[in-house]
Amino acid sequence: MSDHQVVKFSILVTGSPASHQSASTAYQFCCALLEAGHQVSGVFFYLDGVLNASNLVSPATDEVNLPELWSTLALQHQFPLEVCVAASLRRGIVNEQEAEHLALSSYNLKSPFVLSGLGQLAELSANCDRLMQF
Amino acid sequence: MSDHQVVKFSILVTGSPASHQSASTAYQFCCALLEAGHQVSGVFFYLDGVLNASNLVSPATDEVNLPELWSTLALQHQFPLEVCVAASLRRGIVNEQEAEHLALSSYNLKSPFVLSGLGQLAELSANCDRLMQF
Amino acid sequence: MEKKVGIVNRHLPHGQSHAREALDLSLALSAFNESLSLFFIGDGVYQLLAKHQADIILQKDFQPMLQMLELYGVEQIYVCEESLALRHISVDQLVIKTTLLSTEKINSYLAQQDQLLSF
Amino acid sequence: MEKKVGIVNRHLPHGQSHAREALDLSLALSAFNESLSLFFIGDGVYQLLAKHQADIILQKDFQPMLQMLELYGVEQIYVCEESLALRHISVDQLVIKTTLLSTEKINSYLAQQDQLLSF
Amino acid sequence: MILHTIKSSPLSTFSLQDCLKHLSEHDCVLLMNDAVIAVSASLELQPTLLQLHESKRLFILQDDLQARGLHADFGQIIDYAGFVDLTIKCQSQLAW
Amino acid sequence: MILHTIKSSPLSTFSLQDCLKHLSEHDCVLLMNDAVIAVSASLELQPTLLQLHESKRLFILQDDLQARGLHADFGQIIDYAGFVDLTIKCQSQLAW
Repeated sequence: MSDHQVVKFSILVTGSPASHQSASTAYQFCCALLEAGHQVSGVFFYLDGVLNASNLVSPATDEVNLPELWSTLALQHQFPLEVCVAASLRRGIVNEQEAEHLALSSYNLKSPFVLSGLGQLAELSANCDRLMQF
Repeated sequence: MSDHQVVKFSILVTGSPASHQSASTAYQFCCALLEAGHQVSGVFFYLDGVLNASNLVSPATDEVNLPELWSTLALQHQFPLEVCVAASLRRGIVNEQEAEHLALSSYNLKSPFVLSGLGQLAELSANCDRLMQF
Repeated sequence: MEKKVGIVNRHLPHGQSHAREALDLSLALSAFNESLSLFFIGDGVYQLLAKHQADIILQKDFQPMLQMLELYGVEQIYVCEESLALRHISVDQLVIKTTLLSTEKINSYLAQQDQLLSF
Repeated sequence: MEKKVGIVNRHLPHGQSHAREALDLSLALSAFNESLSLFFIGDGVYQLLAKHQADIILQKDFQPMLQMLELYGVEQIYVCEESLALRHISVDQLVIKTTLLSTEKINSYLAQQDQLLSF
Repeated sequence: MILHTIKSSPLSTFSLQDCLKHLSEHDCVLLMNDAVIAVSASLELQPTLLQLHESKRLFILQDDLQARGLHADFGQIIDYAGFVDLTIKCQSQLAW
Repeated sequence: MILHTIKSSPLSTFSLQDCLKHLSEHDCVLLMNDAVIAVSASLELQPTLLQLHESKRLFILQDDLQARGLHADFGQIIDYAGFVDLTIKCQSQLAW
């Protein structure tokens, strides 16, 4: 694959934004590949990575808000942020529909993150030139 | 200290309930010490341990709901579940007051967990015979 | 042509959630991808050791789900021989049918995959 | 009598949140406990190495907060000599004043604590 | 007398090795969670562990062994009640 | 040709050591996050790393070195743009 060709990346994020650097690294990698003219097919969040999708994450003002950064980047470059629903429910990340279904008092999935099945990861794996895990 | 004396334990939990066994181990340790006639002065949740305090954690029916187990045990034996507020905000765990203060759309701190400062850990450290970290 | 995807399992079960969530992922991917290979290396070989009783430590007993791999048509399951030996585990103690490979052979199979996921 | 509390720092900074959150905890505890000791062992010694620039990797730059330990009256700060040597770090590269100790001496100080917390 | 608790695999992390460096004469070691494999796999650290076992200072949490289908080749196996007693017998705990 | 990425310290975990066991002839290794200390501390693995360096297959993420106030004694230092190029040059990635 030539360096000048546009390459489609799918990204798998497995680390919590507050506890491991790997989520930040994934974000910085996405920024760099977009800057180089390549594309993000989508980002899939699994294991503790699903915690990147919380709209309740509220770091101090001198700290980075990674859920916010992901949202902005995804909206700007029009790629999906897919969050594994099973991994999310175990970790207390729910959308409005799941909250209603499970009779929970509230929900906390940030927009434009969406809850998806692992089938979406299969699709991202099929529709990319490079799959990267962080 | 004799084995027959009542011993007061303070417990520090630093692991996420869905990703590390250590949170379960802390819970099982608490059950065992109570069964042996000892006391829990309180449990303090720090680092990823604050995720034990989410009321949105919804494991499958054949899985353990650790936030629920902590709540039940604490109510039954009347000990506090203190959650570090700074570690919580970074990880998307908020109570009603913080949600209002930060203009967040919802809150997810489970009752009877309470958000506390690290000073509460100092107090638990001072008021116990044994401090255990998991 | 379908991509060859390899899933590398290298963690002990139960202490962390990697083993269990990697199995969920393997089973899910197998429905979409028929060229799936599973690798068990290092501490990952403990996932296959029989007679787990995860419920006593309040963890999900996912070992019965390993049987579903065959049902779902996942046949390329490779286990590192050296990793087993170092851990005093013999092949008849494993709960599913696997292919034992030397580290060298594992590496050449890893090199053949288009994509790798590691847990 | 006030309990002697020791906080053991053994992780690299930035890759995980241990270093940063242990420092928050040390500063907070120092307000309630005047018998606080800090131990830096293993990879924990990297927390004290000068010239961090954590902002470029989107992490909190907590190194300036280390200066507050002195302000808060935390004076028992022990660093493992062997850990420094293995990592080619000399004492003049450290950002705060510490006491260098051999592993053996560290162990005898650890034994004197009533409570230990480890990050 | 410190109770050192180890929770991660000695074949994946240096926790056990680092702990053994910081062991004082009468300290005890408890292997729990993934660390229980230390008494069933081949480790370079085995001679040190055997010495600890001989001085009755090496403990293994039964529930964690059983949960993983493992048997201990040496060390004293204790349940959670024994774990609680051990923490009372020791002065402090250091979690690795 | 696999790009092996290591993120944890070789003095705290076995990730780098395990990775090196599973390296094929033309594979590349990228040290990032806490793993960057591998090129500044004393490691038993150093001879292997030096060999990798000589065959131009050892890379270190600059941002992670700089963030920790470290310098590399050997290895090829790359920024995020170089990281992206490297993933394109290699066929697949294995995260340790």
